[in-house]
Amino acid sequence: MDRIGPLLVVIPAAPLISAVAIALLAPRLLRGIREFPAFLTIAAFGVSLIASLLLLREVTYHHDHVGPGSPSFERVVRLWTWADARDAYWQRPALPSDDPRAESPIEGGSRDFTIDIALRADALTATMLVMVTFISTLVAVFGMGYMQGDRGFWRFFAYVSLFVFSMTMLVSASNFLLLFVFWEAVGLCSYLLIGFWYGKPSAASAGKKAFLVNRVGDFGFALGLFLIWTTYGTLDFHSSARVRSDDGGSERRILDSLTTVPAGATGVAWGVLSRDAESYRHGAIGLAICLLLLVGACGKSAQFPLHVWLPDAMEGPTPVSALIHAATMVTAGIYMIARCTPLFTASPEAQVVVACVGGFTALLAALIALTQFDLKRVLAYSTVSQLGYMFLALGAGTFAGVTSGMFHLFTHAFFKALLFLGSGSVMHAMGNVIDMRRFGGLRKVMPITHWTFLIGCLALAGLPPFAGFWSKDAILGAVHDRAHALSGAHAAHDATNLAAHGRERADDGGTRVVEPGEGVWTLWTPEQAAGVYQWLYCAALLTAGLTALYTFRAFFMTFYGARQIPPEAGGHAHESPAVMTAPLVVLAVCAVSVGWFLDHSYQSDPSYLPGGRASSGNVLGDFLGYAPQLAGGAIAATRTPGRFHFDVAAISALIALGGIAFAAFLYLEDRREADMASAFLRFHWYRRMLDADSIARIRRWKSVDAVNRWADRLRLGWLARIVGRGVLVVVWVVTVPLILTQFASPYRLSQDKFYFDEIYDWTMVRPLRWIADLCAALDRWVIDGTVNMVGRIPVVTGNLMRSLHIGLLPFYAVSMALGVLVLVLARTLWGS
Amino acid sequence: MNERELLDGYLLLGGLLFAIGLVGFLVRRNLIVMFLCAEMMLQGVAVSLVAWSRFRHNWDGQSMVLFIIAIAACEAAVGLALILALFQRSRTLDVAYWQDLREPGQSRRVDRGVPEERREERIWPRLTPAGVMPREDQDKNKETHRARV
Amino acid sequence: MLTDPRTIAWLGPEIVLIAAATGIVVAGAFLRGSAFATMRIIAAVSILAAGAALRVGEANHWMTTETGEWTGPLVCDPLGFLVRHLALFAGLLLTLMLSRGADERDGTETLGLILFLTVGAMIAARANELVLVFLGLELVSIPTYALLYLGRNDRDGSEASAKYFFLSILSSAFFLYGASFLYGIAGTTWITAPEGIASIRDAVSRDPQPFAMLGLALVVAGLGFKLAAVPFHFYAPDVYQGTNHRNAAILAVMPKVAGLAVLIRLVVMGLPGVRNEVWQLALVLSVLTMTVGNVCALWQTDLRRMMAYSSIAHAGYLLIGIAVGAAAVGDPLPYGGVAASVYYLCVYSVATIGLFAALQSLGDGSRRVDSLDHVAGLGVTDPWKAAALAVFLFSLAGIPPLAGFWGKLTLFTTAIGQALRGESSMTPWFLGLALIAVANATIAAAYYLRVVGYLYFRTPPATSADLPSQSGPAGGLAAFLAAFLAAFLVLAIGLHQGPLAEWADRGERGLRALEPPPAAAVRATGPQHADIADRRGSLREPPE
Amino acid sequence: MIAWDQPATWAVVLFAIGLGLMVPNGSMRRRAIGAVVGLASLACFSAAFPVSGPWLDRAVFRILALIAVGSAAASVSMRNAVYAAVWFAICLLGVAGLFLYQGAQFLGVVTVVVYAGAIVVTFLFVIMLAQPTGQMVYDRITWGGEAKILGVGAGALLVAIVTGLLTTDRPPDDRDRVASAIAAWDARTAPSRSDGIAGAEWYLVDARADDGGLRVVLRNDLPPVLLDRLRAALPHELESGDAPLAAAARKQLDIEFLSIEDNVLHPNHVALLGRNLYGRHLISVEIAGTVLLAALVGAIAVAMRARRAERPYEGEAA
Repeated sequence: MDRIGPLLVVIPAAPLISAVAIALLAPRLLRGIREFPAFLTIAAFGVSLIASLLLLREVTYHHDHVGPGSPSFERVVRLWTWADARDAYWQRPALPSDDPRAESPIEGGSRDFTIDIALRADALTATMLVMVTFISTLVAVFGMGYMQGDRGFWRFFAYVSLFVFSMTMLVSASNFLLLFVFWEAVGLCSYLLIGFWYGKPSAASAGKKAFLVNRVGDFGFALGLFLIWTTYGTLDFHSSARVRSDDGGSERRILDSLTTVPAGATGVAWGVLSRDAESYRHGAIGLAICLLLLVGACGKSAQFPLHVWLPDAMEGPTPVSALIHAATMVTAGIYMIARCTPLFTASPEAQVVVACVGGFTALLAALIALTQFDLKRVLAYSTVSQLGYMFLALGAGTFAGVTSGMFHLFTHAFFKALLFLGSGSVMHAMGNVIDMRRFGGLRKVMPITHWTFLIGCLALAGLPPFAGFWSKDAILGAVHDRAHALSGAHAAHDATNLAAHGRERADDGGTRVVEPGEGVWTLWTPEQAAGVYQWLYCAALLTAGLTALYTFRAFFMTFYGARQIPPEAGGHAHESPAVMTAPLVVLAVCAVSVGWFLDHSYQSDPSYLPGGRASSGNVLGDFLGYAPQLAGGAIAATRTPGRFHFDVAAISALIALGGIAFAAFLYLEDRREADMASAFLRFHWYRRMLDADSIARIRRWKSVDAVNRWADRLRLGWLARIVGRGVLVVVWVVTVPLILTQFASPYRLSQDKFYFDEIYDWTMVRPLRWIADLCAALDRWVIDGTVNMVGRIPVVTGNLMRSLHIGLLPFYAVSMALGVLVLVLARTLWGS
Repeated sequence: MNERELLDGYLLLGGLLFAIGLVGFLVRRNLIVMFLCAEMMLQGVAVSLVAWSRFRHNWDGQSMVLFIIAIAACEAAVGLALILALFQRSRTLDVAYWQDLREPGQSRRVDRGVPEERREERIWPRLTPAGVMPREDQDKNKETHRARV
Repeated sequence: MLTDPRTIAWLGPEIVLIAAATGIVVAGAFLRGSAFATMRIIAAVSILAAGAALRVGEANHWMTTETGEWTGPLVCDPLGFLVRHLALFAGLLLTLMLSRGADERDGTETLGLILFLTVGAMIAARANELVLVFLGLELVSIPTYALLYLGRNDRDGSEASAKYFFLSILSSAFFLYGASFLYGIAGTTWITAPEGIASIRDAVSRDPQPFAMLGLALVVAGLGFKLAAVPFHFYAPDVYQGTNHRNAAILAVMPKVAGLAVLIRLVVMGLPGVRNEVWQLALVLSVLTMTVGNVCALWQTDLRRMMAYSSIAHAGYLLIGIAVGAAAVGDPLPYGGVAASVYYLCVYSVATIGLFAALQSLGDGSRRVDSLDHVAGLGVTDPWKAAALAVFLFSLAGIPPLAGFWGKLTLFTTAIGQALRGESSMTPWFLGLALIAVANATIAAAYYLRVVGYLYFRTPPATSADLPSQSGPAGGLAAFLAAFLAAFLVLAIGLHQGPLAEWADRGERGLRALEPPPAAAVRATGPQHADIADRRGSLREPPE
Repeated sequence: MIAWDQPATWAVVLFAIGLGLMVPNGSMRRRAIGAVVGLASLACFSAAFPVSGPWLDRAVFRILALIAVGSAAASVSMRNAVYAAVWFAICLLGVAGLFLYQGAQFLGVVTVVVYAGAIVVTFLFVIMLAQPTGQMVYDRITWGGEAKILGVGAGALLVAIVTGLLTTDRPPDDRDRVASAIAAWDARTAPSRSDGIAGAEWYLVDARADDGGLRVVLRNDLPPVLLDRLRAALPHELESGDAPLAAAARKQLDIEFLSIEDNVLHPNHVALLGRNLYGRHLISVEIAGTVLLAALVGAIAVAMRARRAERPYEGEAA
């Protein structure tokens, strides 16, 4: 009995049914039963959760029976064929070239455009499904308490159900188009939920912002999909076992819609990510595909250039922030890149870019988070930062990197959801006030929230027994190893490109199969890349410290210090009801335990799994190793026996402790931050800088010295002195202080989010608006005229044609007769 | 007449009948006459078919003519009922009467060059009442009546 | 043939429908007016029974006939199977569309005529013989004349029926005249037949003489009227406008179903000898038709008039597939033109009937929904029906997840495919065809979306007298059911496009199985006569 | 491009002019002129399509054709609908005669009985029912000058096309080649024989060459002696004209006989026609019955609806 097919269907179906039922029934028929949407949603999510766990068990069961010959396990359930356009695309045959990268020229011929509605079950999907359904169940329970009394109660649950449906479909989609469709669907749900209180202007504009910024990413994603299709001729992830028989039809099933394709089925394998010869086309096209996919991932996962929407997305209800904007949807980008590992492995430059984006975003967001006063915003930047960690891990490009990224995704979901729900609890109690300066010392008021929030903070900061520690350590270790491997590898990096490119072997059928090896470096050398990774490693360590600092800053400001409760709380600030605290407790338990429960690398020797592959020491990592895109190909070659990086762990833990200590120093008792900042702005340092002593010190600087010496040599000392002094005065006295104090002081920079919104406003929005104005003018006077003229063609033609319909029957008959005769004449005269 | 000549002649005849019917259909305005002309077109088809049937020594053409006659009868049944209904609604058989449905903005075509209608004094014959013997005084102007009949 | 039980099986659905129609008409004469609801249920049930009979009777055969078994005047092949299903489904929806208030008095006659009409479309869908083709087409036309008059008892209704009747008999005459020439060339009325039995296809292939061109053009003219192809389209706007929604639905679908099937069998598959002429003719007609239909539909305010032009434009799209199919006939590779055309016919029919059904369900005995203003703001006042209307309009416009999108996509891709893979002389023609089709699709979107705009972005008329009533109009419920069925189908086909495409594909392959071996085997200047053995009646009788 | 030296061309032109003058729009004199022109056109047609055979045959054919076409033209040009119907009935009689001339006896009778007897009478009936008092203006004019030109032009164009097709030299096929060979042989050897074939086309039904040889079908009223001679002479005769045909004939020459009486001129004409009708066209007959039923229902429904008082369309203020 194979239960994978039904399970895969049940998981998205339950939330979908819930969403439809709520939308149809709740507003009219069941108006009286307020709780109905919540109960229905929780029940549906519960069903999905149970199905996901059963699916996990099924997949694990199959893993135990994976033979040595086929180290991967996947199961594709094709529900039906959605699009089936015959001969939709005519592929030109690739010309034979000397370029060794053109390993497998694609055969010319017509391509069918076939999109199956197909769901897949493999390790990656199962992991994501469990995570998504688990978090969403808890969030739904929490939301029942949190949204109590809201006018849009049913709407909230309808949206959330729709979101969970879309998200489960997204992670279980089996081709890029389906992925894209639900990628958009979760974006839509996110938009709807950010603007949930659409009457509030900031919420509405935040929704718009999220939508627009995501469009940029989706644009890149879509372009990537187009490129994938023209390159590979399919959008399937992996080799589905669809045999395209000669008569084209016998294989296609019509009536038995629920067709389970066995994993080992033979046939023409033409998936993008499959280990098939033609799939590994890399080089420039591969790099372009990867970068375009990265753009998409950046949009959805709020990475550096496109990270600006996520903090604003906190305008939505807090459970939504926990579910969508912390735990699930924003990890879709991570999931997608992990899913596309074979593509990224084939172009290591793209990996470096991914890592750079991740590392930079992590640091940047952490810096911004240091000074925010909005509790949810701190957490939002923290999310951006942690997502950056995950990108960094994926960018490491090794097996350990990808699995550690997924590991961090998994653990992060728990503790970040916990933190958000905790902040929601605080908000609930504080009467929707979220500014940390307006409340404080709540540890007595809300004890459960306090303790669970503490656990979440410890996990986020990455202190040893908690979940975040293990995954963050795995990431740091992976980046560290990658840097070392690259700097060591350049010796092995042979001058002949081919050796690095891949090994050829003839398989049984005699066809040439390329076993891809290490990807090709063309833009820069591995040692340069090693340097990059080294820097990223340092940045990640620094980020770890900053993470601890801002996390505990928020924690101390909220729960410690003088007790302060805003008037909006209405004087009865109290702990949230059980329906809200229970999810907190469950998540806290997870945040404590999930790390050491899954990661055994510290205690076990490198062992071997069935099939003779090295165990990474991480249960999740080993599990993910069965996913087809991680099980073979180049990524499998980087698989090494897992070891625990005690040195890295120690360093990061110490840094985190330092951060916590600094936060305690600044915020534990009284809030010194404000004093420091005001002192900073009180120009003490500036006055000190302007006194004679410091000017003399400046003059002794070597550069100044050098200028002086050059001037002396040219006998222009007098001039140099005058000019130099003048410049010094201008620079130091006027410009720099002004800039530093007003705009570029580190504090202001951080607090104003490094002016990204303003930069975008000035570099993108306003120029675009100017261009738009220009275009509008141009449009109105030039294009519009032309277009109107073109647009008038149908109208004019229509009027002309319409004037034939005069309503007179004989005229119609004459037209028909003459039409016939023209046809006859045309055929008899021209034809003969 | 050899076969080919026979065929050509009949095809020409069929074409002429079809064409005359077509012309009548196109230029006549009386609905019934238009319908008659359509039947005439079918006659042209029938002549052609019979000629081909003879030329090909094949029965199918003649069978087809039978079907054409049957269908023509069907069309006549429905069509004449329809024409009657139209007449009852409009009190005219003029096809140009029916041009209410047309493209918005188009004007109604009016008749051009309508010839003077001859309004001649007509005296219609009257039949003698049947059944009873007419009395002398019942029909005062018997003479004129008889003269006019 | 009489003794062949398969004949009964093959004609089973038609027999069921004719029996039901006769029964309804006869019973209706005695139960005038009082039994309309019962009669409608009987009609619907008989259509369902016919569907069942279709499956039972043909399921055993259509797989085998895919290999090209010749079955005489009634072809038993997947194409006929699909088109008959379509006709039955259309008949079902039309039966449901009858509004009680308007049709009650002539309800039984109307029901019977609709059933007859369905039979006509089913016969035309599978006739392999000129006489039967003609009879099938007439069986569609003649009930239509009466229905047009019965549908709307006012001046416009009378005018519409007059126009349709006279132009239709004119087109019938053209068709017959053309058929007489085809018969004359071949000496037989079989359209296709296997080797050894004379058929029009063989005769025209052997000797593509000028008479064949004349016959071809006249036949295309007759069928062009059924399809409402330019320049035979003139009746459509006036007649649609002058009749009611149900009759407009009949006109928009049934003649097209019958006409397209006949066009495929008689012109595309039956005249491969003049395939160049056929595809050029179809291509020119296609371009003219879709362009005229679309540009005239712009800025129409009468809904049915707009839909008439829309149906003209869709006839143009259908002809794309015909052109491609004709150009590719005889080629070993199936290029899918015919399949695309049939597929498009299905999605177009469902969406169009659904649209008219939704409109019909909006009005009731005391109201009518004719112009765009009547549906303004419907999204607010009646969201369900507005949504259904929007689904149909989007589908007709070809917006992606709906059925119409796939229809257009397959049509356009087949045209491009033909341009790329056909003979090089065809390339510019078919590329141009595809381009014009795409341009037309954008024009079409303009007027469909305009209606959607009226539905959702206009305020409903202020006075309630102008509002279509919402409280269950008499008979409107069944019409709404029809609209709902159609909307469901449009969505289902859009989301699960495979099976229907597969059917259509199978239909085309079934036709190709009947094709003769490549034309090289036949001498180019062979004798033009039908085979003599057949004529003498001694050697080989066609199976009867 | 237009061959003005051909009588057919003049025939078409005169046809157009004559019909244009005859259709009701003008005075009596114009229509009379039109009739004369039309007659001239028919004369040109008969010149363009000469027929051979005994003069009685030819005369009968010409007279029947004249009746059919002339009365058709008269029917079209009559201002009074009643006259038009009557002329149409006469036209039908002519057509029935033509059918008889072709050997289609049954069709001839059916045309008279069903068409002239039933349909046209129904027409007359309806005309009587529907004719309002007075002379109808619309019957005396057309709906515009251009209408007449377009309509007559369309008809003339159609005739031109048919005529053009009939007079164009068709590329000779096997049958034509064999026929010309027989004719040549006949012409050459006729003086030495007492009996000529007198028109090979008359006897040659079909000839078809394929890989197996040449198969010729003749009508079986040739004298047997002549046949043997023909069989011997045909390959040689073909030699000069068509090499592949001759090769086929040398390979195998089948001469079959076919009696036209076996087919459309069979004594049991009606029986055979019935066999064809109820054999090959059985399903068509059934469907035709259905069409008749549908038409019946439709006609009755329309008539009954028309008899009822006008009821305004749903909701429309009358």
